[in-house]
Amino acid sequence: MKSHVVWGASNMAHANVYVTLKKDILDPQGEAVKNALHTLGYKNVMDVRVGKYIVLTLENNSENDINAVVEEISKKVLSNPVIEDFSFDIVED
Amino acid sequence: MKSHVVWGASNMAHANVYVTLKKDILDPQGEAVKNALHTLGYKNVMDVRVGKYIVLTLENNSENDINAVVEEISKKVLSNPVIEDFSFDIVED
Amino acid sequence: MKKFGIIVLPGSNCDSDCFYAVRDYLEQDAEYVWHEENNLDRYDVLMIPGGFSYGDYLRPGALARFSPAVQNLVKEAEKGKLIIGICNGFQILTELGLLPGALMRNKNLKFICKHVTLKVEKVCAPFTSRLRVGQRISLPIAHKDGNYYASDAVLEELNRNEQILLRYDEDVNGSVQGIAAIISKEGNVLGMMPHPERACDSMLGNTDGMYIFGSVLDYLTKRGQ
Amino acid sequence: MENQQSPWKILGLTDSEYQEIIKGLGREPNITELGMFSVMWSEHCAYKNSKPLLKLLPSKGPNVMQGPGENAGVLDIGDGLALVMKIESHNHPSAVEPYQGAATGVGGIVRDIFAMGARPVVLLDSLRFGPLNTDRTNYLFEQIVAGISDYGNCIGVPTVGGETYFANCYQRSPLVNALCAGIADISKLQTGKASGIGNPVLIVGATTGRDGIGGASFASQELGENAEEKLPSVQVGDPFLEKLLIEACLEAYETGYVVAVQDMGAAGITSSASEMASHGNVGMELDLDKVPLRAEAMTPFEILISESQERMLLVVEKGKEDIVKQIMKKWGLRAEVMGHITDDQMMRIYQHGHMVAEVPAHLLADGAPQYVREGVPPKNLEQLRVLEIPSLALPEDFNAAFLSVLSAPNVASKSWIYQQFDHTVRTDTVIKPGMDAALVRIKGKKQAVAFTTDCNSIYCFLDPYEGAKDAVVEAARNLSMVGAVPIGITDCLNFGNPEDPVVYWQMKRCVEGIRDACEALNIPVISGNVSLYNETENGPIYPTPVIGCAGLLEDVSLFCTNSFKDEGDIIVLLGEDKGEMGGSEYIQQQYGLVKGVPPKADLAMEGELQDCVRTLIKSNLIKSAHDVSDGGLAVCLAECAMGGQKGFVADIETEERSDVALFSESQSRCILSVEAEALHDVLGMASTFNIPAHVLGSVEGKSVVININGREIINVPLEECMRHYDQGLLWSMNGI
Ligand SMILES: Nc1ncnc2c1ncn2[C@@H]1O[C@H](COP(=O)(O)OP(=O)(O)O)[C@@H](O)[C@H]1O
Ligand SMILES: [Mg+2]
Repeated sequence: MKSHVVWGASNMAHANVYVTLKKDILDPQGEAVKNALHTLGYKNVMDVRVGKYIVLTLENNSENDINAVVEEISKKVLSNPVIEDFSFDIVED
Repeated sequence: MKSHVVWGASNMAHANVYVTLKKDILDPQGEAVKNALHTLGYKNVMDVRVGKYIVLTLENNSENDINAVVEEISKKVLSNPVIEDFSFDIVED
Repeated sequence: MKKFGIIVLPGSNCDSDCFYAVRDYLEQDAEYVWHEENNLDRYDVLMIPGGFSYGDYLRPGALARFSPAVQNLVKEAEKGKLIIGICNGFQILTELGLLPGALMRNKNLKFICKHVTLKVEKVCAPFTSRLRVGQRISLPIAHKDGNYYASDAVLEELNRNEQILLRYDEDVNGSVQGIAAIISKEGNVLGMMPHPERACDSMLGNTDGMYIFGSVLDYLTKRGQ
Repeated sequence: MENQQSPWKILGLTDSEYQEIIKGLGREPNITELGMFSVMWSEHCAYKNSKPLLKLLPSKGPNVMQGPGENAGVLDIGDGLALVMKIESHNHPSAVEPYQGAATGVGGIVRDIFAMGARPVVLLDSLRFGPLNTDRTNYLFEQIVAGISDYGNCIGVPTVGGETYFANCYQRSPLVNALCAGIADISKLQTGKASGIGNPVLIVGATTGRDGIGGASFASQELGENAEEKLPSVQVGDPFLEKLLIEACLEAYETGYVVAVQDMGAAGITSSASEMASHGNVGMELDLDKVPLRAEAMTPFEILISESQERMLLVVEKGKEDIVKQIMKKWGLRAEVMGHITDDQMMRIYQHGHMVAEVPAHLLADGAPQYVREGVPPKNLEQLRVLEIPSLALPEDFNAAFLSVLSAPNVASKSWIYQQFDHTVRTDTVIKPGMDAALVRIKGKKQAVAFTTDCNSIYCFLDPYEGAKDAVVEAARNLSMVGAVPIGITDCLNFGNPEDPVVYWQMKRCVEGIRDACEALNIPVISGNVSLYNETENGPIYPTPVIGCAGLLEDVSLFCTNSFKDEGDIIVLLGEDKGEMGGSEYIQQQYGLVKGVPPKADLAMEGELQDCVRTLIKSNLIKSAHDVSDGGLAVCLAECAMGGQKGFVADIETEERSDVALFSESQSRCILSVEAEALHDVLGMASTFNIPAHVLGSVEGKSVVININGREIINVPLEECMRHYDQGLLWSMNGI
């Protein structure tokens, strides 16, 4: 974690959040893509799952633990725990 | 690249494809999410972009160069080159 | 006169349809409730109408659930007040956790606007007392994300507690067990994908929606006595 | 730079247009000014090639409150209410990015309607594609439908109708025309005429980015080497923002402080600001620093012509801007004062404290030169119009021939499309898609309004004059079939390159056809749109003058639909077959030909027929009415039967070949169903109007049965008909 610095490009961070449907939930969109791929001749595609890829740009200051913030946002807003899982990684500039 | 082996878990590969809107293209969804996050008090979120995260499970056999296949699929089917970019990585089991 | 509060969220678009259904066909008081409203005391019934609150961005209902009025609705629900979520309203109630499960993209991935036949599964005081078990009614649907999902455990519970009110006669959108409408365990919160408010006027060719609204009125009137 | 062309040419202006600009300004324009002229003097904004033709169209009538010239046309529909209507094309954007192109097409036309002070209440869409079952066409088709669906559904405006055709010429030039209509209190109507010296100008809604800037010709100059990557970025629609904008603007009008409004469409700020100033005979000073931007380092030129969606320009009473801003804020929208009205009719644009452009508003908005061109008919026209019916072999199996017409994508049910459109939201849709016209009530009022769009472009290809006439009479007829009186037209003229004399000739003849039909039927044209240059190296599209028509039904309880109602009802044909097979669906399906002389509408007879049907509906004498159009009498009868899930037996007496009797597409005909007791009165009414009437048979059984001169020619179970009609579109998509 960086210490608090003055605004500038250097104290921005990016969080890549990946939201996926839970494993045992049918994914109609993935199914449709898979069928389309088979029709196009890509027979070796066995499964397709479509999820979300969300990129957050955050101001990275010492007041917040950026990991905790992203975790909270992902859990509360970006995913629905009934049907989805999430994971994320953080890239600091 | 592995050589052709008999069917089994070991010759499956996963491709993670990330599809994002091109930089200059408006992302209304990302905007709305950003505004919601601000309302919820996450003021340090400066930008949000929402893209797709697609996981392909492929049978990995020597006949196909898996990198080339995933590249082709991403370009032709999973993304719309007029407004989207993509990238991917491949995880072999 | 009973007072129905209709919550207006940014992007709601069936708010006025609900308003007219209550005012002109049920002949009760209808009032719009702005999404920033904190006091929901004065309403006998609260409705979350259909539409695309916050554009349905991220997931339908995902952003709407944080609105002050919607947050306050949770407290009202806990007090036993009648809550009705229609279409987007149903989606919001599941996102909120007031109703179990989730509404996913329709199986055919497309928006579907048509009349569907529904089978009455359970007759209960606040919402379906004017119907008979097994009766078929017809209501319009208009949604892209009406594919109801719940885990096996939750489904088992829904069935055991008789929380499923309506099922689709045919598989229209992929909903598990054909579920079209459910109530909360306590029985005062209703979520349904079909639109009863679009089926109250004979000029539009269908008045089956009045079964639902009429049942609500019967309940409120009886309780008021 | 290898391109040594002059800057105005690169921007699409001719040498003589450039000279006009110099003359108007009294000096050479700077690059920003030149850019502004290039967009404002483009065909799209200035109608350079079409204005002289459009002047031919009748635009006056007792109900017309606003003809062409404003954001949309306005009709008085009684009881203090106005109907506001306009159609617009989004063909080129949809060809590049079908989903966003179609979506933003819907967004744009909706803004035109609420800019007039009306609440948008219906959408219709008129679509043209190449034949299905190529990857590209299926993709365009699905994406365009999805784009309309997602945008229209989200904003809560029901899509109640439209039309969809498939032909080779649209393969790479699909057409997407969207029509929107709204209802306003007459006292609340808004205008686009800026007024009030010193009044502030507000920009409201979305931020401004580099969306839809300039087109490729500009890019090649400005952007240099990496031009490929930096091609104009696609406009992306945000229907959620549009919904907020509708509600916020309507609420702002209620204050009475909004002096003028205009949506920002093509050519962005340049166009809305200069048109508002020019129409109001005032000037404007605008400060680009006040425009909320979304992209970095935007030049004045880019800000001025950006086509970012979901933005409006409002002129507000001085001192009241905070009240209006407050309303916008309540709806979560940004509103910034970006300038004010001046008294000298000049547009002055500032950035960073410097004036970057200074041009007369009139010159910019209304000063473009107009071109009257010479047209010539295509050389092969006479040859195309030859169709020797006797030389064509009769089908061996009439049932099969009939089913193949019924399942042809141009005829088959469009439910696959309109089920994706919310057509029941707002709870006013009395007649839903699938009938001749949609009917929409107005809560609390007795009257209702009906809508349709029509154009058979094959007819227009074979005879632009008659084809355009047919489009007008068919649109009017569709309204009459539900009981409504046609009261106004909005037209969308889709053509190829007007500099091609053949295309110009097609345009001219089409406009003349519309004019004559409108005059005969007494329907004014109150608004419209022109889309030219719809062509690829394979040539231009068929001339496609889409007619959107609105009708008024005085008493909403007296409407009629097209489906047979009860067993035993008598089937009556009004009108006369003239055996016109040119351009017909049957000739295309059975023989693969696009040939012949298309149906020629008898305008006097058409007017009488429509009047007759409306009177019958009003007098409650008939149970159903459906006009004969694509697919001819056989398809018309089958549609009545399928709609009501009732079979029928019909007998046709004719001297024509059987296939001609079944499938000819002669105009001015319709099928009625009538209770036996009412038959006498119905026939009497027909003769009062001088309309030929034939009793064909009765509603009975579960099959479609058509006898010709006593011999059974068609006998198909209703279920089989429905399977073909309902699945036809899907079968085509899947190559079945
Ligand atoms: N793209 C579309 N969107 C909505 N409705 C459509 C569309 N295409 C066709 N329809 C509907 O399908 C029905 C049949 O259309 P059409 O064959 O053009 O009718 P008609 O021959 O009476 O003009 C109409 O009710 C029309 O509104
Ligand atoms: Mg018709």
